[in-house]
Amino acid sequence: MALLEVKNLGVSFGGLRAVDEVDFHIEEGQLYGLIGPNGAGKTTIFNLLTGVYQPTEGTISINGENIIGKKTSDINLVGLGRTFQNIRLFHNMTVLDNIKTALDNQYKYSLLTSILKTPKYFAIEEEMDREAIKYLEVFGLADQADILASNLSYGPQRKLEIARALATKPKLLLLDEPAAGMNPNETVELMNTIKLVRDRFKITILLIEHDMKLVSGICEEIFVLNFGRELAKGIPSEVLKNQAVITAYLGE
Amino acid sequence: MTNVIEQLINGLRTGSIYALIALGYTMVYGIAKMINFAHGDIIMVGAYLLYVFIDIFKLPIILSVVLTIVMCSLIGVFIEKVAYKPLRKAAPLSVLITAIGVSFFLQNASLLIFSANPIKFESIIKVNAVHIGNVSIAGITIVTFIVTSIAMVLLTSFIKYTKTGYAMRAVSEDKGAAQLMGINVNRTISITFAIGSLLAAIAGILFLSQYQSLKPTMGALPGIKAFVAAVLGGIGSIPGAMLGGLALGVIESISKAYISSQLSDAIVFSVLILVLLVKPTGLLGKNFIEKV
Amino acid sequence: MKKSFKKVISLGLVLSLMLLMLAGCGKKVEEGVFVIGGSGPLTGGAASYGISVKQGAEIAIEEINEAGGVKVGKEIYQLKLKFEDDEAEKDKAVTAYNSLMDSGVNAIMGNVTSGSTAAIIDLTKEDGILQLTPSGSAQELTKHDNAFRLCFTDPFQGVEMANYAVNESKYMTAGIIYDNSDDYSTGVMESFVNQFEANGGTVVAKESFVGDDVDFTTQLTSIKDKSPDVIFVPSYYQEAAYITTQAAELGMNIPFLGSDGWDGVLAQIVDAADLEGAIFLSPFLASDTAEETVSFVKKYNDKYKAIPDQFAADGYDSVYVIKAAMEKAGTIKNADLIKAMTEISIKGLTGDISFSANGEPNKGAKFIVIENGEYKVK
Amino acid sequence: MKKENTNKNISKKVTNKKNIVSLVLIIAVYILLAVLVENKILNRQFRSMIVPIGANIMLAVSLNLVTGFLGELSLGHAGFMAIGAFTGAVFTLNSNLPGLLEFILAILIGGIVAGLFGFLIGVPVLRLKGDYLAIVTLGFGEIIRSIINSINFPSGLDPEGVRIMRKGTMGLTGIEIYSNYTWIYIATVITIIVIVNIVNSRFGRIMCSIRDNDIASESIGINVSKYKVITFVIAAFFAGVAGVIYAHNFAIMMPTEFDYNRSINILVFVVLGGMGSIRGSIIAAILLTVLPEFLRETSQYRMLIYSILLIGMMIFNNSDLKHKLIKKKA
Repeated sequence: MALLEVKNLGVSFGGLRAVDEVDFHIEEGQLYGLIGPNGAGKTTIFNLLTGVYQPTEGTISINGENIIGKKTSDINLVGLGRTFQNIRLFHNMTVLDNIKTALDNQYKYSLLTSILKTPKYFAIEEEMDREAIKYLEVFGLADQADILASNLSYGPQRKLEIARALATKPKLLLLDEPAAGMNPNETVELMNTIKLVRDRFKITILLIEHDMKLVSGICEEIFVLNFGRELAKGIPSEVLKNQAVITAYLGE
Repeated sequence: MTNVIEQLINGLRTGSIYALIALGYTMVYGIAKMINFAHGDIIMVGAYLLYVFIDIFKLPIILSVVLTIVMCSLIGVFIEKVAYKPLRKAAPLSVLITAIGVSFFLQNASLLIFSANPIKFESIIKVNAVHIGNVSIAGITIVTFIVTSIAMVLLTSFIKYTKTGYAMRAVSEDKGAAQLMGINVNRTISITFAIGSLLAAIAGILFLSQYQSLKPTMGALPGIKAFVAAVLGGIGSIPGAMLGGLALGVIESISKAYISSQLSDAIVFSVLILVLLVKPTGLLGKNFIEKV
Repeated sequence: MKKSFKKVISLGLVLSLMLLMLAGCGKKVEEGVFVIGGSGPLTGGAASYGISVKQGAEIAIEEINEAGGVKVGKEIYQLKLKFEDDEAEKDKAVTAYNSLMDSGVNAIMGNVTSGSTAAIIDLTKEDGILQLTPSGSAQELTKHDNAFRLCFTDPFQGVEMANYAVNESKYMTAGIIYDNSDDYSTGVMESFVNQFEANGGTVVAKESFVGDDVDFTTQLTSIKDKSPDVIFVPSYYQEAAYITTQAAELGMNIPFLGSDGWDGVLAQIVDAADLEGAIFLSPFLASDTAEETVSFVKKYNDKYKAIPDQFAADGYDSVYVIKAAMEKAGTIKNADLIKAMTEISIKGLTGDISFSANGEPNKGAKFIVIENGEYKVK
Repeated sequence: MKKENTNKNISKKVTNKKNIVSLVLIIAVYILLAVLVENKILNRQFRSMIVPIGANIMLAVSLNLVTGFLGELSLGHAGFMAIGAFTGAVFTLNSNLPGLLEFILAILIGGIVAGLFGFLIGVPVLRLKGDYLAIVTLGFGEIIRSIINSINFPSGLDPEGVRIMRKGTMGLTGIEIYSNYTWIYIATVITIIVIVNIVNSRFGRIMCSIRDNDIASESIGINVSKYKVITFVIAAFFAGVAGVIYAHNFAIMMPTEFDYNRSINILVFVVLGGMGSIRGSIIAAILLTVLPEFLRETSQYRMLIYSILLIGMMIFNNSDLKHKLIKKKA
């Protein structure tokens, strides 16, 4: 049974029909691409998946469990982590604390423990430090653990956001244009990291990208969205040959 | 039944003053993104200026009114330049504290100059009451209502159609971007404060004509009530300020008349909280969906 | 380690601040000078009351010192006033009192508002110093034996006005407007209601407002609906002016009864006709033709460019009461001064004053009526 | 991986050392305070300010939790103080338990009831942001004062054993004076330690994450609403405790002492001290409580100078002059 099942998904803001009759499903461990021109409704789908907006019709289920109406924080607990198109880091906190905040649900301790600073507090905090350093090492950020997130340059900030989403141990990781604003070799390096993460953490990834060449290189299956509607979906090689995609996308 | 109508008119009487003050509040907030706590005290300054021009310098009324409005606008611009401009890049909260400092300063300065004893002042607006059936509406209430409506219409069209109005809206959207587009942000904000203080001066004149008494702390409570009205109507929205002000006046008088005059403050603020719970950005505030 | 080092620095800073506090104190007490200390609101909403008391007291002190000071036993003392600003706030009144005691005072003429007076009565009792509140009207202010009061208490006024309303003016129904956030106004209202009902009257409407309110049309309209014989407004002169003006605007011509806070209302109202027939209780009348009042009003007006109100008169009389106590006691020791208080009686601006053992003044109440823009003793 | 291990056991030793240093400091300051007060080195004026200063520190530090760490502007903190003060005072006036027990119970009850109201205000907090929230908290403070003014409080028995009922406006009198510099010192130190420990824990991180970006915080599984309410309840509890101790420093207490000016005053401490800096709040609370007393010599210009200083401090605080100074010093 598919990890993520989206049936007949649709939402309209006032008169605007932002997303209309979108169906797709993602299997466990897949690296699934969601592509389309700017303003096609990619981020809106992300916001519908994560409960930021409520869909007007359609269903979204993870491992068969419907998540419509759930709070964003509960959806994350069910296993759906995400990054944002414009970076949303905790800029006044250290890089390490950004990750430790994401680990919070796995290392809960009570208010009393933190007030009395019991040995349990120190033990858990140290374990969280070790765990967080592990995630930072994957993205090569371990040596910048103690600086403020706002002092990181653009590339490392993007990676930190992915690391933070990863730290919530999601089943499905939603990446919203992770390579946006990166130069070509930074992008290639990032894509390899994503593949490495998928294999090492055995995680399913849904990737938003508008760079067709990049997505088809890395994704096993892609879904092409145009003006909120499905244009095509399937294996990248087939989709690239689809006439509708070529005209809409490449503009011949 | 006439009692209900009378109480509603009483509500409009206070509400129209709140609305006029709220206009200045919401405009300064909408454009400079700042709660100008000292706005209430600029009303006091306007009232004292009018008193000085008419009772002490014995100038004719029209000249005194014009001078009061001009002086108040200049004072507003001066305050912005001295106290708020240096904090242009600071956190909004530090500007709020500075505004509180300015409000404190204005009150204590006028306390030193004019002493604490309240001063009586004969209203300059001699409009006799209008009688409909056995219900009468005081002249000053009608004048205030008309002036507030005109001010709102002028202000809205000024911001919508004039060049400076465009600049103001650009500054309120994004100061940085506006600067890049060649808008002199400092000049625009100064003009905003000038207009805001102008409105406060008019409110001061009408407030003084309605209640005919001056005191250094006379601006504090109306300032807070206008802030509540501006938020109730949707802070930043000019028609919202008008609606919020009138609504606040009516809620106050209905609660005092028919529920309990002792608990009226509690009732008024509870209504405000209920409204904000139903519509988190106030009655006419644009429902600001944070782009994720 | 760096973090705890920073903490040491900042705690050191705090300590040095505390030591700094030591510097600002310890002044020497001058010889042959009797210092009267006190505090009241000199800033904030109630500033006019504090400033009036201070100015009234200063006039009295000038008069006494010019006339050669106060003969106490064999010595002559000059009087000096140290009046601090307590913004009518309790904690500021306590710090003001303590700073006065640090700098050395011989008697306390204070404080002006009930709240900040009550805040220091236990402290003055502990120090055993004579305390005379010129204008604090809350009942419990004179519960200790060292505390005396120059003005009426709230309950006294409420009862007097209620008796006057029913017995003299034959009013049987009353509407009330009072300040629900002010202990003076509420105190007088409560005793008025009890006494008025005890005298067989009925209160048909009880409306309240909050301090600094300027619009009373709603309350007045509710009262107009019930058309009582009289409207009782225990408040200060500013609210009294607003209420009477707005009542006229609403076309009401129900007579008004006020409390001693009304003194000075004529100076606040634009059209004196709105006050026609209003009666209130007041210890002092600026337009009184008595010789001392005329000279006081003239001196006050020359010096402060304002007509003195009852607060100024209270401040003035308090200084003369303390002078009388000094002369009677023959020493300036606290205990003697306190004992002397019950043995003196002076003819002050606010009437003939003498004090009973419980610290209350026994002086007659003057009923004042406003007729064609003039205060007249009833 | 090697580097990371040593860092672990160092931190354990360091924290114990740090705790000892802090403990020694706390005791040392207390002894100094006791010496200053008992031998009357500190004059009466400043001795009478110790309890208000302590209360202001507790109020500033607890408000900093909401405004500095959670990033929500609260203009109604004095409302919680009022609840604590009146609840505690009514409890001590009407109970005749032995002194110490009665006061400790009053502190707990005052704090808990204030915390309860913190929960009540927490509900609207969840949906509102920025200035809308500020006006709701301001409104909350005014609602509390309006209710206190209008209800009657049982305040002990009169000589004949009849329970005296006093209208809120008249305030409460005859309150047992329990507070002294020891009580306020202990309460202030406990408040600071508890809040510092909360801030340096997962709760502190969550609060800061909500302040920096609540949408991102929600997306990594943090129930933002729940932690906002928790923060308001904690802050309200300590404001309530400060209220109880403040109330028992005088025999009388009036509702007028807890108006929005006091809430604004506390906010000034937090903002001037530095948002998110506990140490800043402590120093600002002390400085700004003492400053008006220092200005007593200037008599009627006192408040004028105070307002000018306030504006000056805010402008200096954000000026590049200050950044230059810091750069030179660091």
